[in-house]
Amino acid sequence: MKENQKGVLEGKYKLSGNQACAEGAISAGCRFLGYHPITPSFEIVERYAQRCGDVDGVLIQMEDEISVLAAVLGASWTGRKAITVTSGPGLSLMLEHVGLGVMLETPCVIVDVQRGGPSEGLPNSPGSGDVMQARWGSHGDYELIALSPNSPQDMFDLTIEAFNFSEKYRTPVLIMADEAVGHMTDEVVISPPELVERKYYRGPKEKYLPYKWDKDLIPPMVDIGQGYKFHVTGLTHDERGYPVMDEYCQEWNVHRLIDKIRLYSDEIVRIEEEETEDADVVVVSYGISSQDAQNAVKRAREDGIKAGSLRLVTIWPFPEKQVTELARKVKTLIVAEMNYGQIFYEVERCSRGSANTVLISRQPSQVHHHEDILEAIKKV
Amino acid sequence: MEASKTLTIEKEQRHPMDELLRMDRIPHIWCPGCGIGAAVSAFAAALEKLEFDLDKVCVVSGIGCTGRVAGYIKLDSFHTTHGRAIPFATGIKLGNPDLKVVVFSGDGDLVSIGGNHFIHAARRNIDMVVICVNNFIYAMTGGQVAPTTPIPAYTTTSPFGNFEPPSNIPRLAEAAGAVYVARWTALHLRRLTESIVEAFQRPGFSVVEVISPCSMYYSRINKLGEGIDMLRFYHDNAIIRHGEPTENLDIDYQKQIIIGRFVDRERPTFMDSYRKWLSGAESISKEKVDEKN
Amino acid sequence: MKAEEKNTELVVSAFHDALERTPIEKTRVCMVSDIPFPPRLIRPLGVDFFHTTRGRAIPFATGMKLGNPKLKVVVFIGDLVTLGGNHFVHAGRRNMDILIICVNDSIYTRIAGEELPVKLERIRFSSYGSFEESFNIPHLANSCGAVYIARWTALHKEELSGSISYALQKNGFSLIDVLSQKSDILEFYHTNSEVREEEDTNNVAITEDKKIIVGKFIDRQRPTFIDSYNKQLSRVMGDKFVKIEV
Amino acid sequence: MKANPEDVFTGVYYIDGDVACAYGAIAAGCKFLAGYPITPSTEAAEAFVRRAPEVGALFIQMEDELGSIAAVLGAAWAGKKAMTITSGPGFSLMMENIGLGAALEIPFVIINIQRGGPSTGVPTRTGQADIMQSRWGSHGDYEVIALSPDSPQESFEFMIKAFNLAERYRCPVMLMSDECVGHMTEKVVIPPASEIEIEPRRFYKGPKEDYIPYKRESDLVSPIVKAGDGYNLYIIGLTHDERGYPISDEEALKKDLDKISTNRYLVDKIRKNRDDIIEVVEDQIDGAEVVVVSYGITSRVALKAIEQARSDGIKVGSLRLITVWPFPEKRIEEIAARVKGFVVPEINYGQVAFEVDRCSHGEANVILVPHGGASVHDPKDILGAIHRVASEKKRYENVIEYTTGLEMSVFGKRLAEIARK
Repeated sequence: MKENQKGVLEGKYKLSGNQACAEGAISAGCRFLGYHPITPSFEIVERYAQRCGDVDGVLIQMEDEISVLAAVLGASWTGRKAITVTSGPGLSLMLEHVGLGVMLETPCVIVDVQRGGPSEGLPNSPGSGDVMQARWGSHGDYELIALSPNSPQDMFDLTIEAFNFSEKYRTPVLIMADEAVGHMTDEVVISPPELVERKYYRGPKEKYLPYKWDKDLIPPMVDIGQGYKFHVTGLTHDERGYPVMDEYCQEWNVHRLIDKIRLYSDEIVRIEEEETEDADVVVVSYGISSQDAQNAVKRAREDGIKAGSLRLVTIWPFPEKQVTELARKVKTLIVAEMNYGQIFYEVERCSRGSANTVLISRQPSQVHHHEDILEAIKKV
Repeated sequence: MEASKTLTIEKEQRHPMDELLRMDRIPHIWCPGCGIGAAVSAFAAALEKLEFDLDKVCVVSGIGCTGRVAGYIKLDSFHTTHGRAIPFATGIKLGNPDLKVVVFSGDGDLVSIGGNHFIHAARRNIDMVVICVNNFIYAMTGGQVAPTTPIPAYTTTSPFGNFEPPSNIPRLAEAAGAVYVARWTALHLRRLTESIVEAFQRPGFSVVEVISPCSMYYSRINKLGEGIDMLRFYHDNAIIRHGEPTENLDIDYQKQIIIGRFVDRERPTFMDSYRKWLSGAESISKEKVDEKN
Repeated sequence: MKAEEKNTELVVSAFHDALERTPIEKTRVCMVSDIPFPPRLIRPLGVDFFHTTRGRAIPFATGMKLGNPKLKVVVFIGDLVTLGGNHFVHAGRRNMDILIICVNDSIYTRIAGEELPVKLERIRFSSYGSFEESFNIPHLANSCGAVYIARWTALHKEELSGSISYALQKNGFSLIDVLSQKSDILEFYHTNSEVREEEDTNNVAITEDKKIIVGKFIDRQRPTFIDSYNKQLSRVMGDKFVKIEV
Repeated sequence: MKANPEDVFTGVYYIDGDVACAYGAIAAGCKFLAGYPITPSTEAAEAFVRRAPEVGALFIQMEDELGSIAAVLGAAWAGKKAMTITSGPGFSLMMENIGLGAALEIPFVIINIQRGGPSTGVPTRTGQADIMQSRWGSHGDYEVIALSPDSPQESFEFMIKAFNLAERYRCPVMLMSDECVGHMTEKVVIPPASEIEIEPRRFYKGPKEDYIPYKRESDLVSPIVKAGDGYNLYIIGLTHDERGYPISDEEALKKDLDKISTNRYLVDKIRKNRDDIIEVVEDQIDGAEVVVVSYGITSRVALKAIEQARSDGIKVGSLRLITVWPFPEKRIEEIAARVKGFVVPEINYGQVAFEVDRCSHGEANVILVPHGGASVHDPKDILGAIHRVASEKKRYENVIEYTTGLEMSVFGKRLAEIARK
């Protein structure tokens, strides 16, 4: 891989979540950032801009979010790790190219610092209204990976994790942060990261087929300008990358795109369980809400209630097995999220009727209050 | 001795284009009488002239008939989403500035849905060559009105004749800041080839418009005959005027078409100004970060 | 993009004066914008106000005008040539009958050899990232066929409201490029500007070496979208065609 | 209110689904179409533009899909019934402004003639993979209504239904057709205007000065006015209160957004009126041991499998979704308690199937019969799935993906087995 560790920081720093994300990208070897300014994600760009001189990074402000993601995909094919940062409205504009990224199997990372929605919503308030969009936003059927940080340190670690996933599975990876995490300042430990290198094709040039996948369902990649003279297209394609318009090719192509994530969900999924062993009621949460959930659980335990907390670090692929198993053990699952029910539906589905599910849809004003969760716990 | 002999024979048998085309995908999808093939061969001829390292040349196309070009040219080639060929190519160019990037697409793709990217890439003066095949219509989707359709040409979505003034691609390119702008027809192959060569040699955003017959939709719906008749029409009505002010380049329905090289100037490319800015920008070294704590 | 940041009050008040001095029913005027103007600014105007997504004000206005051709649609737009560039170019080509007031918050640190006396944080991220050349908006508008093009700073109060009032009564795609920034920056623009009527739009790019050229650059006639629509269809369909009344 | 006779091309036609959509829209009183060419939806726009001038309707081909949808929103505020027509990729581009439409509670209709995806996919062949996107595609919380026709005749009828629902609930309504239905040519009967019910726009009747843009009536929907009628409207895409005034972030952080903003209503006005909106077609549900849940073109393919299964002696019921969104949760719940399981064939790798699984609360098995698109199912696969559910003893942990003949013919064995190696 081209990335060099020149200019990469090490040690403890006081950073906001957004700055930590930029540092994470730099540590992960990301050397291309495309963006279009949008609150509340902008500090990531500022930080990267101040640092890209040190690390020979490329930074470009495109005319809109549509072109941003297109440029990021292009850059990724030149062998650079590439990232873009945005918020809800920007993500809505990027959707078409999320699809292209999936179809071309292009590694890249998209950071969505979520704000209140819908439409322009509340630019400077946190929200979790885009988590279903992250999974279903682009047309056609596809699977991708989405992670949800809940602290600046997490923002740093998960950014690196995201790059590793995107290289390993050749797919766009989303980081579904929110305004609260992005603007929260805390101490961040920057240590030399474990990086997954891009899987390059090693065989003879003339034999290279862009989409001839190995047993692990992931095809090896090459960079532009190496003389492979390959062709890739957003149309449904065969292993040569040439368009073929029939259901056999479509099945060959898309079914694998889906399965290359679904079949590896066990390796991808990461959750944090706290005191769930003997719990009657467990609070399921992610992102900023998970901090309050964990506090609420502690308080509940003090009051002698058998409460536990399940934090989803990976949102997509959804931790189905884990939730199903948990549901069997407990009476009630409380889902705390900052929207009117999105992940809640997934939890409801996976609990398969063996535990009843309760939704607390929270408001920006309640971000740092865990009483409401506590109440809910007490109620059940 | 034997070897060299067979080699020479192969040389004779080999068509000069074979190197540059994906022969395993021929026959192509373009209709008889279409001008895109001509544009492609001009492009190939230009590449041969330029003697580039072909490994370092990369073609990006959008969607549409011309969008399929990327699929037939044997270089690193990308067939992207509708209208987004230019930003995709921008990413490639910035990701690896040693590459020569070509955007090969149609009028609808570049000027209609891709119009914003077109003017902004020109403003930034990203170093790339844009070859825009203009056939006055959306052919891939079956002949809808395009922003280049002359008044009052008939199309399937202007069944009562088009009434929207067509856009003037060279003028738009110039106003937005392109450094090299030329227009030829599918008939003027030699000059077109020269223009593509020049476009490659200019650092910056170069646009070459290729007026092309659409025998299947544009000329059929408007009863203008076969592709060959369109070429004949170009022959009789195309006037070469180098350096013509771009505001005079509007194309009226079946009237004269002014072709030639209109703009050829110098501006700092995006990469130039970016490097300048980077060297000037005060970046946070580690110490500074520590101070921040 | 916050409305306050750009000192938009001046532009809106100029629009207010224009409305006052123009013989036009206020209720027929619709204001479409991608800038979230606060109600306190808009209410006194007595017009309908619509805030859209970034850069999409022009197509929104296009639909509104075609939905009810009797309306006079005025677009206040900040993202004219960033997200909205394509819509701008094509609305101009169609000569859609709307008036664009470009609330232009670009920051120019050097004009006519003079340095901007104001210290700015984040200067690097002013509209396009500082190292990129910005558009010559009047020239771009001219190249895509606008029928009326003028530029003023928000401090040219009289001229600005005069321009707006004139454009309100003109049919076709009109553009007024208004330099609007925090008052101190605006002051600098104003003192370093120079009025040149009918100037060739080729020369009005804002560069480091010359003063900001303001004034009315273009004023011409072209059939609007609806005119050409009516003309063409009645020519082809005859009396079967239901004309669009303006 | 009855349809305007001039808008209804009464008669018997032999047309395809796209054209039927256009005629349906015109009959419903649609006077504005902004579109952009995209296979396979273009025929609808072509049909509309050919008839538009006769009925005083207007078509504009915008520069891109973003422009189209924005123009539609503008035209709707100007008082016209407006719509746009597109397919997958265009649909993705429209998402941001669909969110705006939902937030401003603008009545408008989007026709999505689905094709094989993702990305450019197979433009000329069918697919059903935009179903979840139609519900979740834009950022933030909102609810929409989505209908799914299975024939040209229904394409015509559902267009009228779509416009009526849009006007009734002031929300985006989507007609999720697909390439098969869109390009399928069949007999379409267009009834006389007197037989077509049209929901008029809910215009505000009271005195001008008392008008409050988002003041709800009993059904949580607020009446609307036209731009340019002197109401001095203030409409903003930011989170707003009843008056339409923006709510500052500071306020949002202090107060309870549910109470001060309209956000809550964007979802509630649909969820609370669910029962009036939801429509399903049921067949022999009572006493059935297996129920096939299908929508769009797939429901027609499923018919054959269902007949076959019945002649094999299995009690099969059929539940066809007319409204895919809002989803008929209650009904599925009731049925789940009584049957062995559901078979859900759809031309994607599991979207509605997961919804069915959710609503059955582990009480019934759910087998998904997937299909990548570019063609429709082989009824054999659906039949096989029905047999499997009927004979199933154990309870599944999750939605089971049926291994179709297509998968076997392409991969030789299940993709999962290949990957496990």
